[in-house]
Amino acid sequence: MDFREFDELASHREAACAWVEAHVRPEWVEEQRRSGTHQTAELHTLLARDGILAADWAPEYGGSGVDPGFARAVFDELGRRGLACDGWSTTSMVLRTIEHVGTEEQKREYLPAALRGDRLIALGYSEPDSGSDVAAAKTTAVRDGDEWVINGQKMFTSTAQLCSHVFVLARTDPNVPKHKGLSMFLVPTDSAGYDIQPIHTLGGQRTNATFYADVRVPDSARLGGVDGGWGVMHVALVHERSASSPGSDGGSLVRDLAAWARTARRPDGTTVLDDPLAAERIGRMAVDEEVTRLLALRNRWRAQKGDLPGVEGSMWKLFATEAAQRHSSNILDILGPEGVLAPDAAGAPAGGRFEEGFRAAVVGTIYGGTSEILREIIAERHLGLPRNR
Amino acid sequence: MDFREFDELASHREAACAWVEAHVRPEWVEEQRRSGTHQTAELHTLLARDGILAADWAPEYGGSGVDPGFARAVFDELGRRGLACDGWSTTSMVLRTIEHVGTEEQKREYLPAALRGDRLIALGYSEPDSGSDVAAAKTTAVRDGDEWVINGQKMFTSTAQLCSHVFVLARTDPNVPKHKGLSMFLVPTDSAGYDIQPIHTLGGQRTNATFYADVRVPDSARLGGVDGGWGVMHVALVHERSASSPGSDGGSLVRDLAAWARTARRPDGTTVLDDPLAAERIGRMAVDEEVTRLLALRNRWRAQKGDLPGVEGSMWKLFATEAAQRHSSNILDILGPEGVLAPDAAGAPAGGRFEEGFRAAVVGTIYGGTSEILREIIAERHLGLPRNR
Amino acid sequence: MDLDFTDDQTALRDTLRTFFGKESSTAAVRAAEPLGFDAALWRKVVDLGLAAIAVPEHLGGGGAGFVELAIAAECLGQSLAPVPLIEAAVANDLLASLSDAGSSSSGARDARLESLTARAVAGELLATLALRPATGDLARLVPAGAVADLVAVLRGDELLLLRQPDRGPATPGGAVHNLGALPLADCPVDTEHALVLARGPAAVRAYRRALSRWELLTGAALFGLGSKALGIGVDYVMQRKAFGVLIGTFQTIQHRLADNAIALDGARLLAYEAAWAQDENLPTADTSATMAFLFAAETAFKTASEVLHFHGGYGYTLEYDIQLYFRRAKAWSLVAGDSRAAYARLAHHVFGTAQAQAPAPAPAPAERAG
Amino acid sequence: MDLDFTDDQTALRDTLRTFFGKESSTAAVRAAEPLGFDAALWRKVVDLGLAAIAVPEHLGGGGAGFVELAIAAECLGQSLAPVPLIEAAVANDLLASLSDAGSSSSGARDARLESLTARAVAGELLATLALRPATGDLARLVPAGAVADLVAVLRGDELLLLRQPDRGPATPGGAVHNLGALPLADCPVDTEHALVLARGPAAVRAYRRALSRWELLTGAALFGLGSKALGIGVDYVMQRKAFGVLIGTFQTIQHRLADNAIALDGARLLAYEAAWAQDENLPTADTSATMAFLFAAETAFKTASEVLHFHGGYGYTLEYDIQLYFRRAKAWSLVAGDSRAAYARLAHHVFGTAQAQAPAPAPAPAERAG
Repeated sequence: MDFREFDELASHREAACAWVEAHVRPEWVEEQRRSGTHQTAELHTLLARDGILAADWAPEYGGSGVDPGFARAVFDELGRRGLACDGWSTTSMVLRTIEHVGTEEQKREYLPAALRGDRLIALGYSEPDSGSDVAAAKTTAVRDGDEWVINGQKMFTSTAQLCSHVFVLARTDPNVPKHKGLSMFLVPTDSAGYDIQPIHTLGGQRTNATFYADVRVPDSARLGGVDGGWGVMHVALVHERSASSPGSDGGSLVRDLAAWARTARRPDGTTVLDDPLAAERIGRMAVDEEVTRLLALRNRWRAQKGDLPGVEGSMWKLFATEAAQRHSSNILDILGPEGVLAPDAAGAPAGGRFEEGFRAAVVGTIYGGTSEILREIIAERHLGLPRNR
Repeated sequence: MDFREFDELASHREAACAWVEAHVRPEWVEEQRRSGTHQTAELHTLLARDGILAADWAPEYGGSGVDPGFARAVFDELGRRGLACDGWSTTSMVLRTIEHVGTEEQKREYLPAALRGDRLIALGYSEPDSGSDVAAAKTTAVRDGDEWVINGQKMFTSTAQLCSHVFVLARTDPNVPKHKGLSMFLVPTDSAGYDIQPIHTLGGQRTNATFYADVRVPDSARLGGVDGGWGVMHVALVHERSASSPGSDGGSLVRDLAAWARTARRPDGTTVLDDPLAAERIGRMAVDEEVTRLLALRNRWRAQKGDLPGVEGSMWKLFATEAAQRHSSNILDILGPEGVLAPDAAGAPAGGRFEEGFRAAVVGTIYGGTSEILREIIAERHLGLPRNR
Repeated sequence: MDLDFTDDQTALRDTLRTFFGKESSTAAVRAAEPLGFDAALWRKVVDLGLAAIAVPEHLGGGGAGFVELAIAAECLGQSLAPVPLIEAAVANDLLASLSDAGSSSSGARDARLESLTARAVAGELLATLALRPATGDLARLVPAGAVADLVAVLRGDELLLLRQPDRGPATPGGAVHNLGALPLADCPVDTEHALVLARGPAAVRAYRRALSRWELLTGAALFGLGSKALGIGVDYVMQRKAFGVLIGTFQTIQHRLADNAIALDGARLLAYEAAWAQDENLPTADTSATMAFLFAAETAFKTASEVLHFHGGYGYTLEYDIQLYFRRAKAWSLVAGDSRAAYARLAHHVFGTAQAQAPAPAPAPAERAG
Repeated sequence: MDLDFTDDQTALRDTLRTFFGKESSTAAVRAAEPLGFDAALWRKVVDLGLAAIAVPEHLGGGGAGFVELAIAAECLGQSLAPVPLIEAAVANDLLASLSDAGSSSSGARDARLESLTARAVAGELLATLALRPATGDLARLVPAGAVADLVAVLRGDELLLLRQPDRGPATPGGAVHNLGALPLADCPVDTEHALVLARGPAAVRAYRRALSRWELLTGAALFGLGSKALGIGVDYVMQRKAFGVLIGTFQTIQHRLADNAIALDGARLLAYEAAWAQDENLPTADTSATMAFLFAAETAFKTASEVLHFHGGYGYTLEYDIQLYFRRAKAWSLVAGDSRAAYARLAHHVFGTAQAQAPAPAPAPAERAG
């Protein structure tokens, strides 16, 4: 057994820091917070230019040969500094899906362009009437010669305002059981009939509703077989639920809290960490974070061996997001009254990062499969319990 | 609003203590623990002799005119001293049910005798294959002239080893939906064909399996209408789930823990209660206990107004038993290694009462309706959510 | 024993539920963000006499009690009404009792206190209470501090009344943006111009009693908040479908809503017991208040969190109302500090020795590290 | 990174799973109650060399490491084997390392220590470790104290080895009846006849390291216990029907079992990471061990409790096996003290300043009040 993380990460940390120092502008963090758009175009261009986006890809599709460890270290470091790359996250999930199920033409069309930074792809699964029950999608795609005509609405199409494409789940056969009549399409956002409306969230992020009125795409925009969309989306979901690397959540709130608790002093001169009631919770959070890290490590190890960590990915996602909610709430309690202060309030601990984290943690147990759906997956596939619907 | 408990209880406390001092022998507690039979015949005789059993009943059925407040105070005081009267608890539930649904003859047959101490009645609902789904009972009662012939097996017929009767749920019509073909019978335990086997439990109590092989009872042993057993049992269950009086659980483990924590000293001379990590849990438990007390108070208030506190009773039972499980576990943690010591181990805190309480608390969420059944009742009847089976 | 409201109390509840339901729609609640104060609604609340309902009649108040105030707080909580009714009521009660005690017992009437009390009770001035003793020359994060004319605060063993000439309902100031959209502000303690309300043990006692009353009323408000959140949840799961059925048929949703329903009933009983105990002047009144507050806080937050979760992605959008409840469930309780420490103090009050029961004001805040 | 066992480790696990499954049936576990010690099984465990598997070969041990010991502990936990393998392994490791250090570095060989170590490693003597420093002349509630010949205990800043001539596997004594059916006993500290293993900081360091190793192995055992309890639960809900369906179809049961399954996977990863960290001598080894222990303890207890509950009334009977797991899940962890205090100490070790990381042995027990 060997629980050592990729050694590359440690050895690349210094280089990654240097890259980030050299290229990242601090005001991007504020801009992401202000706009709610957790993707910065200039940063993306730089990541593409230096081959960081393309680090872990085969050369024939645009792979840069940059060390994947360095690339991970860069994203890790960006996360630590509060810079998200949400648009790239969804894009890379879709790229991995294209790699798995796409045609050679599709790989050549999408992969190199995306790795060059010229494509961003948003996820278009959820609809107003279908979230967890994503297979109940009502958006339709009807074949018309060599084209498909798409009609419907998608919800929570995050970062779509910056994307070149939406990865749309659409019904191509209404006359079969719901899972069997779906197909996936890569819909360009400059298509006629496509529209977008912003949705603002509790965590401060902006997401979108996207609308499809007789949007026409060529058959080559279809990823995977006709009516084979459920399987294709499953591949993408597995990538979503296991797309973890340490610090990719923007760093550890618990570590930040501990730093605060180690130095913040009570009137009697003791530190907050000296308060057993604070320390006990911090200790508990540290254990949860280690479990989260190990479950993520297992996903990466599985991926390294060439497996798709389906059940394990669900376990990680469920544990990590529920722990994050417990932690973000406990953290505010430990902070006391100052815990309520928002990022733009004077005197907010850690610049309001905890208050913001508390609001943002809410969505963790919803996006990419609710906790309930994940428990069902684990009950059925891991424990062999009977399907209960 | 007035949250004052029956004033009688306070004013009767002294008299109740005096009665208990005068009559109760300390070795009964040890005897109940050793035997697992939580009912003491000599005590029962005394309670009957002094009219305490019959305190809250109409004179025509044997009511003694003794002040119900005094009677409650006596049971409360017995509980505080660790003496249970489980056989009388089930008996009084059944007596209340007889009062609600029995014929005048049945009232005259069972009530005075029971209030004189000459009858104890065990509950015979559960079966090997039906616990929560009690309506699935397979025990049958077939009419034969003016008699019924009962065949089957009951599980968890607690205190039956001391009882004159078992209150048996039996199927009288197998050809209708399960709830609609049940009837209730008072089966004498000296009937031919009746048998009993002890079952030993984690909490140290003895319960029983009881067996019915062609047991014959007269039609007058039937309580409520033919095939009307479900409604009759519902009345009894409501009484079970709301049969609360303060301290009737044998006193407050939390109060005992607090007493321990106030005096037990750490090596540095501070008390355990000075440990914030202990105090925090004790404070939390104190709140839970107050909620439990108030939910019980509400049941009594409802009963006082003549209502059957159905949903409220379920709420109390669910909250009280789940809180007791949390508490009994937390208490052991606070005690530390000494928490594992059993009642007969030297140096066990409070004579092992906490360790025993931990084991005994387990059954709370099972008997008289599992927590899951109670949540369903609350979801459907209180919140109006749809039936989910 | 009588767990029912009196007829008058029932009428009050019906009136206030209608009033707040109408005047404090969620649209109005949103419109009052981020300050969290609706001046027009506050005027109406004052005109109804709610902030002085528990002040004795001879001091210009309504002569009712804390059960009536708890009813008002519950209705406020249900509608998230952006008015500092609880703070004002507690501060008015504190001023009235000190003013009354001064004029009746010592005979040494303090005309300034009497005048300020009269104006606060009449609704001309908005008074509030700092929930933590002042540190240095600052009372940190005072509820309603951004809109109050008067702030009662403990400093050392002096209970002070600060006049905030630069602030008040008409001229809010110093507000800090916060999770709960509460009109919190730091209030400078200008000891030269402050009125000393009491000194020594009497000051600490009066302050602690006021804190208890704030706790019980906030407990009632959090119960109201939680009960409304539960109602929103029940409505939502009875209309939203997934997998072809109402999500309200799913066992896990049913069970969690049922748990919340029980806890809310417990929170309600605790809050009204605490209010009754205040009105009856029972020795348990303070511990009852703390219990009511802590249990309601946990229950409201758990209920609002779970109901938000049952909304799926919609729960995360600002467009749906549940986020308004979720944020306040956390913030309303947090302004009084870490609940864990409060539970530990409670254990000492309920079970501790006399020594451990010595007055211990709520802990002062940790200084920020940087 | 390689999260798989080596082939040898896999073979060891298969062997031990079979061994303990066969030799420690639940009938055998019951038969060993209340003492909690099966002398015949202990003999077999000794003959397999398990208690000395991590002791260097040149001292007569197996020359393997803590990953192998963790495998043994996991299998022991699954079968609730009534043998003090963990205590003996930790004590043997402690004796071996001190004996080795003595003979190699100072040159001043302690013949008595060497002899006792050799006999313990050979399985002639059963050694154990007191989990708390001695108070006065007593080591309280020592695991395996009722059946051990040798007890290592910290007293002040001396690490002592006690010889218990009146006790041992063949002549158990002083056992106190307890929840987990563990052979616990109070062990008198006879300083005159005790062997001083180490003094000063070195003693505290050695003791703490031994405690950490006990924690990690007990964590592995608790993971084994929990995983077996989960298996019992899955089997039960797949055969028991209620309301006409398998209870394993109920959503709440599925979800709770799923949560336990995840936590158990986490507990497993933590335990083996901690074992690996010990073998690699990493600076994080001690905090890893504490994490593994605490998380496994909570997970095992939660799993066993819930599975017991899913058994309905049968879960409460002594006849069903789940109660065996439930009782031990609580007791195995509790002998090391209140987990809350351990979490607080952990926070200091992980996040504290160097000052806060000064050695702080586990807290001594509260004296009983009466």
